[in-house]
Amino acid sequence: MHMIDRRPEVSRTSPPPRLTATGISKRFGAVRALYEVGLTVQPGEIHALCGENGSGKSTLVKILTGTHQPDTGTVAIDGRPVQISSPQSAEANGIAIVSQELSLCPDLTVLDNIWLGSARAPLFPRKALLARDAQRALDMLGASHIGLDQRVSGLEMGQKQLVEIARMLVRDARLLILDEPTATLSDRDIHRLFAALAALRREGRSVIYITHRLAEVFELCDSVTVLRNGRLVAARPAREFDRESLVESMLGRPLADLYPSHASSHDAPALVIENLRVPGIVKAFDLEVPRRAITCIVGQIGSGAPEVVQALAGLIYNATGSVRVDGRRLSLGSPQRAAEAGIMYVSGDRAQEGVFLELPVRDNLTATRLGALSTAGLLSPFRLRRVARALAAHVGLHSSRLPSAVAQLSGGNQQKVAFGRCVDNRPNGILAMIEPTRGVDVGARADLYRMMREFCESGYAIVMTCTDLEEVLGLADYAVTMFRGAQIRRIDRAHLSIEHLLLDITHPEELPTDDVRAAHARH
Amino acid sequence: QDRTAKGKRVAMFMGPTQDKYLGALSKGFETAATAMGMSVTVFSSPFDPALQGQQIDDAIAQKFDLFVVQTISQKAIVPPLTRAKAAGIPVFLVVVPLEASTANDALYASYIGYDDAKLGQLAASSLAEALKSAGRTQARIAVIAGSMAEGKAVIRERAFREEMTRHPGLQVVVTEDVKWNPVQAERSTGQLLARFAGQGGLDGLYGMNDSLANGAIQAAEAAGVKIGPDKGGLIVVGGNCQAPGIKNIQSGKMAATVFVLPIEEGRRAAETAKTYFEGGKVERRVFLPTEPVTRANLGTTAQACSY
Amino acid sequence: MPDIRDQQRTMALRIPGLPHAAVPAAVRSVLGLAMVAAVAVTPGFFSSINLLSLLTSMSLVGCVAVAMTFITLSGNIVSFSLGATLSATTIVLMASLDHGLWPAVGLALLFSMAITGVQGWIVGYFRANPVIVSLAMLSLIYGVANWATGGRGIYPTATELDVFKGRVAGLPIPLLAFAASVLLAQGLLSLTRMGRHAIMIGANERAATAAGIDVPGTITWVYVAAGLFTGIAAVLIAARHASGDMEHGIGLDYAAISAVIVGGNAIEGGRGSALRTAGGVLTISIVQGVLILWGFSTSAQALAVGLIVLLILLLHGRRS
Amino acid sequence: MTPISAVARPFCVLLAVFVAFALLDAEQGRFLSVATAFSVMQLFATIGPLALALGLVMIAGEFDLSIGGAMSLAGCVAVLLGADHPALGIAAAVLLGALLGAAQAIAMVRTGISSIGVTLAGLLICSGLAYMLTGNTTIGYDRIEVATAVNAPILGVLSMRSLTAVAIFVILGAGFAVSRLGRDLVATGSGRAAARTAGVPVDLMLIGTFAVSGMLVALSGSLLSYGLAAASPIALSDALVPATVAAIIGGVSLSGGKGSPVGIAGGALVFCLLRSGLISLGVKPYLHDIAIGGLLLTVAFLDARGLEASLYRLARTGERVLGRGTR
Ligand SMILES: Nc1ncnc2c1ncn2[C@@H]1O[C@H](COP(=O)(O)OP(=O)(O)OP(=O)(O)O)[C@@H](O)[C@H]1O
Ligand SMILES: Nc1ncnc2c1ncn2[C@@H]1O[C@H](COP(=O)(O)OP(=O)(O)OP(=O)(O)O)[C@@H](O)[C@H]1O
Ligand SMILES: [Mg+2]
Ligand SMILES: [Mg+2]
Repeated sequence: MHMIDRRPEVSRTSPPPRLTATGISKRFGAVRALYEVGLTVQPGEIHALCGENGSGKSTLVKILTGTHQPDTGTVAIDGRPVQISSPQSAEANGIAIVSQELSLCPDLTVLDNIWLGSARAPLFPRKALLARDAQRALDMLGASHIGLDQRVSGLEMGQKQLVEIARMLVRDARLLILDEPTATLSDRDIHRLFAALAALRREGRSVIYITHRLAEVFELCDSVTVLRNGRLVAARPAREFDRESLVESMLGRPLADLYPSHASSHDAPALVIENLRVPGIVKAFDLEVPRRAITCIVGQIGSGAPEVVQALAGLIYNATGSVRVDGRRLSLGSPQRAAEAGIMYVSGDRAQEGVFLELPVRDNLTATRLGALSTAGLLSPFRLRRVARALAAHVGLHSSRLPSAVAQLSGGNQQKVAFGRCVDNRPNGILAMIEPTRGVDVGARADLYRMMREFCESGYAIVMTCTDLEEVLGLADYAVTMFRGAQIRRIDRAHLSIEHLLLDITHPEELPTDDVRAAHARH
Repeated sequence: QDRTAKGKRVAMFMGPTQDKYLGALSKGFETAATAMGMSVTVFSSPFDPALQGQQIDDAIAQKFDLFVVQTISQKAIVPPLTRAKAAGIPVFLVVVPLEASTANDALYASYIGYDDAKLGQLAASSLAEALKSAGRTQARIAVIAGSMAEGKAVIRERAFREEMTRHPGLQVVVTEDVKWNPVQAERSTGQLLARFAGQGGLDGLYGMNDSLANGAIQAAEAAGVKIGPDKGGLIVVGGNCQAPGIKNIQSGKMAATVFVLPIEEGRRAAETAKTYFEGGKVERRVFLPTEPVTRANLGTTAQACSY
Repeated sequence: MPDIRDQQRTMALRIPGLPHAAVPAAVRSVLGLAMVAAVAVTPGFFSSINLLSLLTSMSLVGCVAVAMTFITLSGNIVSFSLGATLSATTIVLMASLDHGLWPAVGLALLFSMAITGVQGWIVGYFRANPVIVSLAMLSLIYGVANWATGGRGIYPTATELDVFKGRVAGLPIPLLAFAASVLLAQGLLSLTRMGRHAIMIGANERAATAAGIDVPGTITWVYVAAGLFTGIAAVLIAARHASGDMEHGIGLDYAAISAVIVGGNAIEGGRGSALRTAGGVLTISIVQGVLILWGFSTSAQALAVGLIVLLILLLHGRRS
Repeated sequence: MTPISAVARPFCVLLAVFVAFALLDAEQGRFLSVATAFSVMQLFATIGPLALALGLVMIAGEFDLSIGGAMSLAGCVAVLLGADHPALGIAAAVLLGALLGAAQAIAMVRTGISSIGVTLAGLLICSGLAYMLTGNTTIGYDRIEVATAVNAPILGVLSMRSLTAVAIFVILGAGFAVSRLGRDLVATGSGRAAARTAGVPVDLMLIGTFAVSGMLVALSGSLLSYGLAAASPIALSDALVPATVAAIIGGVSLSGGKGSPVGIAGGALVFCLLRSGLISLGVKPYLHDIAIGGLLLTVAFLDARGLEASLYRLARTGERVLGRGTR
């Protein structure tokens, strides 16, 4: 996809490894997150860290950056053993991280955020000096359009990620860690990021790169370490892997079929959207969503795709337009009315708006249907229990999990809970989803895809946003592309191709000739 | 100087006027003083000495002719009163006087109000009498007091205890500070009853005003303690002759209360102010007459008391 | 308050050699035993006088604590205006006694529910900060009450309210009212749709919104429920003191919050129950009772309650 | 780092309140006088540091219920220990304040429990200690000359007490604006976990903030006690509501990450001007409560998260109703 030059082969004998971590173990209560894991990163290499959700990737890098303390194990930087007791001491050792959970403070400016927490910023800083370095870092990422005095709360998701990466650059770290940095980046920004990382590699810096997008591993990385269930399963140069072998070593088994087969016949539209508008973002959006099919709205950050789905779910108070569910008009702006009309919302952002982490699985599963399950506002605990058990079975959760808090489940299982509470609410519901597989590993994804297909077969309509084009290709019956709030076109399954999608969502005719366009032209 | 009260501006500084006593007092003063041609501004503060000091400072700057002050804190009022004196503004105190000392006496022209020592003493003698007529020669007595940090409650309590020393066999065993709050009075009394139950129980109780006494009675009834002169019963006296007190005396739940009349206190303060403005001599302490209120004289006092 | 979810530090106290999750249970058992022991060696604790007065005074605070539980559980932390609401309600009750006992009680409860309901409406529909709204209401209630009553309490001579002072089957009516309130509250919280929605909102408001739960309506309802239980406390207190007075509710807010915390409810909301609050109320009362029987002054009680609150907080830590 | 508009708001309100009072006063000279200015500054001397103490804690995303208790405890300590050397009394009180604040913050960061709970415990413990320390009586401070000195007018409108408050604001305001700490504080309140990952020593920031806040409260409490020549276990002055009102008008948000000392100074001035203004106009006391409550409610509305959505819905409903009416 992107044209990045490979690191020239250098002899590995001369300098000591940039990072040597050995025998790292870490428990969280009963969970053994890491068991005797080792990791070696050479100077001037980009090192991929792969593994399913919950395999311990984030835990490992959080140990390297002082957020967690290991139970056992040692860390050496450039051959020198070090103790990393805090984020500050990580910085002192030349380690910087862009963590999976963004770590920007919305109330501060870009400049302040870039220097936030840096030991290199003096107690009484001189703004001009800081601004110079910060600007240089942004320029390097091709993000000069982000103003240093802008407040971070006003930035888009992708811009935030770039600020985060810029923060890492100004710290002048020798070991940079990026934990799923591309999950929210637009294609163009990913390209810039890759270019920047390549430049850093040329300077002899090392990068640990965590991603679930396997294509990136092969495109960018020099070597790969694979974790599974907190254990080290492989550490080899990237060229010794191919897609299948990498997936297999992550899962511990070959991946049969990630995507289920497509729907054969589609019904009349369940949802008719006309002239949907969200002030400031979405301009005149029209769509017919057929029953028994999966419709993907595809667009990059800022395209307005998630806003369309949120508006359907009633979460955007000032959305306007005409939406009909099975012919009945739905007035927008109220999640309850949307729910009553049968539109169920599933978000990939589980912790924030997906599930109730502290409540038991049982309560989560019944959360959206208390109205239906109550008589004159009164509930029967037995009935709730019964319904929860049935729902758990429906989405493939073991009933022994019902009393435990959702926080104790893996990401994939949490997403099943989020599914479970939406389905079956009415026989012919509509699932409105945003990135339903965000942060879900390959194994659990297959389950979710299969489940979505089953729902469709039983009469549901699914409308979802998705930024992973491979997923769109594998899953969608129809795709709608969006660019900067405008709808580009609707494509049906037969005409779907990555190239078309890419072209649409980056809309090259509106862009000046830049390297993104050049990159696309080569496809 | 024109020797007339007409047109004089008086500032009155009170605690929270939603308090029944303070409300009646300030109303009494305002009505009387206005009728005499003075103009009255009432500053009220929620038992906040700092705010009261501030109010006095503001009023000094506005050059009032006279201050009438209910001191919220007898100690914290000294600096503001010193400033008032420096500004030449005369001060009348109501509700509670400053502790007697040459330095303090110089700070105010007159105290108009009841003598809390007398009130405490009358409560004690009424209680003693009630106990004796119930045949109790040995008695344990509790005091449910207003705020004991300083002020009226302290004076009353001291006088109450002193009077009780004159009655051998009657012993004040405990004072609970409930900060004039009847709900707290109920809770504390309940706890006291339990605490002394093992030692033969309490015989007498002095609630510093009738609301506190009433709270105490509620606690006793809730705990199954008898009220009244019968054997084992708790004999209660109150103070300030308030509506609940009169009701309790009528129903035999209280032996006595002590007569005070805030409206009268306000009126007398206004009269004294008039005298002062007209150049007459003003007593340093104008004590209003008081007497115990029992069933015997309820007929003559009940009407006045239900403020 | 910000959602400062912090995955690393969940459990507060650590005891070497004890598994993480067992610490609260262990400490709680030790505390329970200590309390039983203290009660056992305290002379006079089981005297009927002590028990009756302890249970009665506990019940009055208890109803307010139950009210506070609704607010805390639904994620609205605390309301500092329940005491003032209670006071104002006693005044309304007393002022309307002329219309007969039950109409007056009904009116008082409606009044109390309306006052807190307005608060809930502002918090729910506008998503205004609950603590600030409660402070604003506190000032407004005092201001308006003083204006409306001319700054005076109300002391009618009527005796109708005395029915709330008696006993039924040897048990004081306040205790029965408290017990009924706890049961009713627990029923509302766990057996009604609104109650469960309230807990979900407390656990994660955004998720609740996304799930199509009527967040504003539920929060309004939560405050109305809080008003109901505050109103019940107001009726009991007004009956006992035969007066309506803005002083009656002073200090009750803090006592209620203390009870909610000591009961082990999560102050951030989403976890807890009315039963827990009842436990908290009972614990505090017992400790106070023991202290008094040993002759400690009332000021020592404040210190003791402070220390218990701290201990319980340390024990439970943040959301686990 | 704080947008100008947020800082400007309290000062706009200040101007509005000032103009309103000046008009109400209608040239009777009750409000527009040096004496009122002095009075405002005297109140500011008490409320200002309290508001700043609470405000800093709120910027860090926490709350402090204990300020009233800590204030009266500090006053008692200062008066008890400062009989011979007033400075010694203040130093002891301030030290105690710092320790109390730090201890509460340590309890929070070590266990991750919320500040409302911890500071509620702190409040109860402080007032319990104050009662024990004083034996439940108001203690007088015999050195009337000190009382006079701390409140004596300087340049007409200031006093030693208010100058101290102003100095505190200048020092902390400047420190907040130019040093890294201000940003770290905002970050601590704005996104705790994010700040921690970014390398901000969040726990230290919290402990430091609570310690500084405790010092401010103690300083305000002990100077107030000296000025009144008394200390009492019952707080000498209502603290929590005024401090909250001042901080919130000053642009601090209860959800943290917003506000600055300059804004808080503005908010405190609004509160003091309002209260002194109402006193000087001789307005009935219940109107003070209503004014404060109304102001607080207004700010609560303005800062409400759902205000925009509610107004939008209201407008839509209005449109529909009107539209039907004309049809
Ligand atoms: N703070 C924590 N407390 C308890 N368990 C934790 C904590 N952090 C991680 N875990 C658990 O440790 C295991 C490893 O988690 P980790 O976050 O390292 O996985 P990951 O490989 O980064 O997954 P993902 O791809 O979803 O980001 C999981 O079972 C996770 O639930
Ligand atoms: N964040 C967390 N905090 C505490 N415990 C966790 C956390 N995440 C996972 N666990 C625990 O880690 C273990 C593994 O969890 P996970 O849900 O990943 O299991 P799993 O192997 O994927 O199960 P399943 O076969 O049902 O998919 C469980 O015991 C779970 O309770
Ligand atoms: Mg991870
Ligand atoms: Mg799993």
